Amino acid sequence: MTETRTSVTVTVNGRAVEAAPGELLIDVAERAGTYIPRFCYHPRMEPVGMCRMCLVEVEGPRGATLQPACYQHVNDGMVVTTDSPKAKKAQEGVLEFLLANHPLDCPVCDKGGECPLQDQTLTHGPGETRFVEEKRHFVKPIEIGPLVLLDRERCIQCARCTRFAAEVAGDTEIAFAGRGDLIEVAPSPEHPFTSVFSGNTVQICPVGALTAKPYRFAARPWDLDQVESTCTQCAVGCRLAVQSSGDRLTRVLGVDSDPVNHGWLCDKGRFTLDAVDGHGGLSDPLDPRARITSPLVRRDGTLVEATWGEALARAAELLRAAGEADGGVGVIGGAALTNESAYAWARVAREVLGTEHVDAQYGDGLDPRRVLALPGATIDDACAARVVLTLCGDPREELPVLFLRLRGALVRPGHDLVELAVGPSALHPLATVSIPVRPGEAHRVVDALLDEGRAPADLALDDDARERARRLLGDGEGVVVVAGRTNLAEDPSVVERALTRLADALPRARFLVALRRGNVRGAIDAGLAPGLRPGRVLAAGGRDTRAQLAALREGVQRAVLVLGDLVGNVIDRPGAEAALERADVVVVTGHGGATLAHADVVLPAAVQHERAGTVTNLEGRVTAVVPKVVAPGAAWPDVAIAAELARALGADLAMDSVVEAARAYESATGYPALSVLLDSTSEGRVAGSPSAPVARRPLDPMAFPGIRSAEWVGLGESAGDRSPPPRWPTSPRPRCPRCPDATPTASR
Amino acid sequence: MNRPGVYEVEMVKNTFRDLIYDPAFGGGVPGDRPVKAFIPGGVSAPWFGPDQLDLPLGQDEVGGQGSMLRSGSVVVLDDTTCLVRAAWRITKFFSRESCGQCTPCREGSGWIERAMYRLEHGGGRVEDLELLLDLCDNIAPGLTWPPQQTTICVLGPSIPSSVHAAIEMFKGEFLAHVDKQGCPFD
Amino acid sequence: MARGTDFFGGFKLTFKHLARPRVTVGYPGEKRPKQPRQHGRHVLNRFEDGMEKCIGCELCAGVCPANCIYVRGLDNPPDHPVSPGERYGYVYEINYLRCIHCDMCVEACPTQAITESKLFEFSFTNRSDAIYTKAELLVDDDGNPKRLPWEDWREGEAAMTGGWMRATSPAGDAAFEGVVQWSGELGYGQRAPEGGQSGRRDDAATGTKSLRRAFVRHLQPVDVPADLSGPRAAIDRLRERLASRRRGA
Amino acid sequence: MSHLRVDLRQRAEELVALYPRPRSALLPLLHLVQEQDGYVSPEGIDEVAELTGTTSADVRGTASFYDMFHLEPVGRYVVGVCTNIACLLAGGEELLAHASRRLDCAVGSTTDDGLFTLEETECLADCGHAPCVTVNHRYVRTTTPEAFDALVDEVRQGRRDHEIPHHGTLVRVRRNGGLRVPDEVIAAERAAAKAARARRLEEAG
Repeated sequence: MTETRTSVTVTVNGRAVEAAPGELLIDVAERAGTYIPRFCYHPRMEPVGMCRMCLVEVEGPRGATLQPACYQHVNDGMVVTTDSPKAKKAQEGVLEFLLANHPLDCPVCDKGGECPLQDQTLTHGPGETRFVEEKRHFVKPIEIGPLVLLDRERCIQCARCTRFAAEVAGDTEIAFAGRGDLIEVAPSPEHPFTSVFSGNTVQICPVGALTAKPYRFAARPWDLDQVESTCTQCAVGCRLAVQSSGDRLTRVLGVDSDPVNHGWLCDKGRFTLDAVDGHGGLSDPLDPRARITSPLVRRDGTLVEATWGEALARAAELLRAAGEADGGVGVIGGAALTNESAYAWARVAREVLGTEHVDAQYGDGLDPRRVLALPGATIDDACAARVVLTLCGDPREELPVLFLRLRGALVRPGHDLVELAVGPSALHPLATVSIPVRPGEAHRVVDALLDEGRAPADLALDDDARERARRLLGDGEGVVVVAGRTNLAEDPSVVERALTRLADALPRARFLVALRRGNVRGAIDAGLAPGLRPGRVLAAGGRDTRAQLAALREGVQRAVLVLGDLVGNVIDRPGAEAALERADVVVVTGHGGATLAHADVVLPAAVQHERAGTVTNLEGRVTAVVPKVVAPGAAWPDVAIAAELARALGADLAMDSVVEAARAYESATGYPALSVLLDSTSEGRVAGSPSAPVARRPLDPMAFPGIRSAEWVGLGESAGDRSPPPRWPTSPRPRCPRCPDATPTASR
Repeated sequence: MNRPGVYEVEMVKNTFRDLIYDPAFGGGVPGDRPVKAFIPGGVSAPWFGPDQLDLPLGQDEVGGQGSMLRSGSVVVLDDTTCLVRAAWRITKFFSRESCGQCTPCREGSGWIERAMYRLEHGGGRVEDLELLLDLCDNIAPGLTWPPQQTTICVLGPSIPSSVHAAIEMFKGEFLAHVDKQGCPFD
Repeated sequence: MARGTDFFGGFKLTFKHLARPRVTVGYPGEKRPKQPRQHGRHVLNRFEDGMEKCIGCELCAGVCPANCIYVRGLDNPPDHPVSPGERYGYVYEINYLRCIHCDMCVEACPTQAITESKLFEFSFTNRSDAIYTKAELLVDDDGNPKRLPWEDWREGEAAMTGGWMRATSPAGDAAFEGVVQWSGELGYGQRAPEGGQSGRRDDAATGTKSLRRAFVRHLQPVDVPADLSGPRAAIDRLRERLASRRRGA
Repeated sequence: MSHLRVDLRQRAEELVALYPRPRSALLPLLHLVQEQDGYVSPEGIDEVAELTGTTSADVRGTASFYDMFHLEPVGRYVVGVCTNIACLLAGGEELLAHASRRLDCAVGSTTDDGLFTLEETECLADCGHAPCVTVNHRYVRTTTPEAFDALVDEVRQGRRDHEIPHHGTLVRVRRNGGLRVPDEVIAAERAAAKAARARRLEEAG
């Protein structure tokens, strides 16, 4: 009997390194400060050992042989030399081979300046080429998809993109075609590369073979400046690096956050930058692509530009007049705001307008009180679960990166998926048991699944599937339920009842509530929900969006403060338009939209990448969002608009900046707003759980091609210096020496 | 060969000379031309010269001399054959058969093929010999036997064997190509 | 007496220099020849077929220590390509209030699109004139620089400029010595080969005097080249001066 | 709507069922597509992808790896001339050049009448009859330019149709009426091959 070892010792360049058994040599060496050059290896994908760049000398029974470090699992007592003459010659040889057919069009290549091939040629390559033959030629970039261009001359055949498509996204829309040195990445000509994850292949391409159409020639890497932030396109909250050239957003890259996105992004999160600059200045306020750059006030039936003072005064006048009647005013929207903005608006509603009719969800969510009552699970919990039960829409459409994470877990043995789905979702091929649910019957199907005895005949439940699902679910141990709206047309109470039943019947199961919208979880926590005050304090029930719209139509409610585009987001659009037509409407929004046709006052707000704050993802993880560019025109951050509107209504929230709002939020409720804002890490902090220090995974320099890639690779004196680039904000505000408990600005 | 074909011979009992000259087997070289070199076991194998004709047909015997018998297909090159051309054609075969998965084989075979083509067709330089050997060394480090490899599979170290053998055995012929800026056999 | 000696002694230096050749010139009517490596205002070159050489790669902007260059690239329109290849310089601006004429942009340029002329005498009356755009920097169809109203162009200032780095910069290779840098192209690319790091130089080919030759009178005796010292050299100088006078007349 | 003919589609489905994983049937299915269309057509690729549960890009990538699959339309007869080392020594290159002149088409292209496609191939494993020539992957044992000319004439006149079917045709499939070749057929073929070899050895003494 051999004892299972928990750690092995490997000698890398004469230094002993502790490692876990089965770890890859390339990772172990990197942790020990020895960077082994690589192209095909990516820490989030299975190694293939194709590019042979990581050849190192490994002592073996037949003497030292060259082995690819990315394909070599460490054993105890392994002796490795990465810089012997033989290893160096092999690395130089491979680089020379790679460069033989690689065109020298670095000056026009989007990757030039942040290119791993350039960097590693400098650090590990030969000085000069000996290749005098004609290089391989292909037609210069071909469009392989709506967002991705392929330059086959530059391809070094590392298969990162094809492996991503097959292994991670699970959709082989691109594959290698041909043989030998004419091998090329190719989609089928009739079926272009339209995956919703196509942008990731551009990011992980170690050369400029795959380039993104929106970023093509937009900037050179050395004039980019970047911040690390969080995506608010959906509730997954992927960490990303936002890059701009001057004050113009140019590119978004995924940051490898271990608990959340593993470095991946969906194309929606990656390529929606042009929404921020308003598609080059569209001016029609009803066009949802246009940016609102100035306050607007309706005069004689048309919206005209006004000053902030005029607009705030008019808004205050309308809201005050309506607020004097009981239940005469309400707030709808805000699921895309930061936690601080949501908190500020929740306080404006409760303390200044005196209303409980507050709802961040546009009627497409679930009852927040029930959601918060369920035992929560993180994305990691769902991926580690024995059984995942899905009762939600198609995750690839609604929460794309959650789909990637779940898929990555479910393809491994020991994970089962029980799917309750209205239609076949992208996860369907991985389902162990798939139970079809007709819209409106989710609660009945769950009941039938869990009840003893025969299932009602009209559900047409397959007895065998039901039996297998029951066996898999057991008492809920190791089960994570991914719960969301299966269908937006049905009443949310259907899903809520199903969830309640599941929680009762599976006491040990945990729930990952897959609400869709950007920061909906943070908005609920901050009190932008009927019946919930900031910090999840239960209150007397207010009206949700549907009830408010009905009250507006009936004239019970007179005015509404809309945060965002209500008409464009609500399911019952004619109903919403009819309601807004009768009401006084104040809209706070960064973008145009159909709601503005009914607005009396429009207050322009900053949008994502223009505002600071924190956001909370669907698992309750609080991370920081960081501004990169200045909001256009007269747009303000929501926190400032809320504070000024409160002031116009005669109240002082004492929250004139994001930091003050975060401080107020955290001190009032204990929510980790300020602490995350001032000390933002990639992983953030899950609200309500103790903050454990998370080991920061070294970012793959090639998965994260920043402008400092040379330092990441380790050039010259900076070799081994792996400190990440500084992030905003770098330090807390200086405290006033005379008043130790307050910052200088707090007394203002 | 006068009688090319497939023959069953007992291992070790016969020699290459028997195989090539015995009327029951190869039946000699057409025109009774002298053997300049022969490939003992398929195009992956390093070449042998006439002095190894009396080597017995056995795995160990051939292996001990730095080549192999593997597929057992013996190719005889007589004195009318341009060795550069023969080696180039073998490299071209490997270049076309490389699957393209790993770099040294994919790019190395193509590079060596093009350099050999250039040498054969009159663009050769003296430094090309050193270059070719170094490229071979980058695919099969040390150019040892049995070969080491930087590639995933053993197609990689098969590429250099003929080029290496040709340069080692017939350097003069390569230099003649360089001097003449073309093939002296044309 | 001593006073008288002092009085005339004071003119000693004056009289001594009266006999010496004049070193000043009547600027601005008369100008000294500019050195071959004079760094002046930039030009953007074209190929003979009229295509622009600039590909908008921004390497010049990246290397500029004064941050005075702003470049933006764009996709070449397929039916009317501006430059060969995929990308061309869509915006190209140099702010001459910031430019220090270090020529690092010329060295960085991978296509030899930007070179420098010898023109350094240009003054502006407003700041926007100091920011040269692509329209002003680009050479015309004959390869000659555009002459702006505030620029003082003289004969020869448009010839033989830029592009010396290949042979002489630290990264340059002595193997480039005596090799024509580039030719057959419009604009400033055409120039004679030049000596390089080895110290050899060919004045006949470059058409200019070396610095040492031009300022020989101001050198310490030990620094004067052997062929420029002694009575023979003095006679040569006299001949040369007479010849130039005759030419002037 | 299936692109494959009804009978081929049925065979394809049988074939997919033969393997534990449908993807394993990819290469045989590509042969079926080539049998129907004469080359691996885009429509055929889509159908194979659907049958094997993969994507068109994957199928196309696999098909493009192998020389015996043609992704572009080819002539009715694909003529392959080997120029590898043994054939090279025996005049393979000269034969290829002759073939190119005789057919009046460049190597790698198809004649104007769409009848012949000429290819330079790597070792065809018939070095004993070098230079080795195949037509539609059938050995024709044609080593001299004269014999090649005769072959071309015969093929043009249709006198070789019994042994050289049109490109893509799977002879064994056609002969046995199905993809599942009965064991006794395989045994008989093997026995015949063995007898032929013995005969040759005997003749050689």
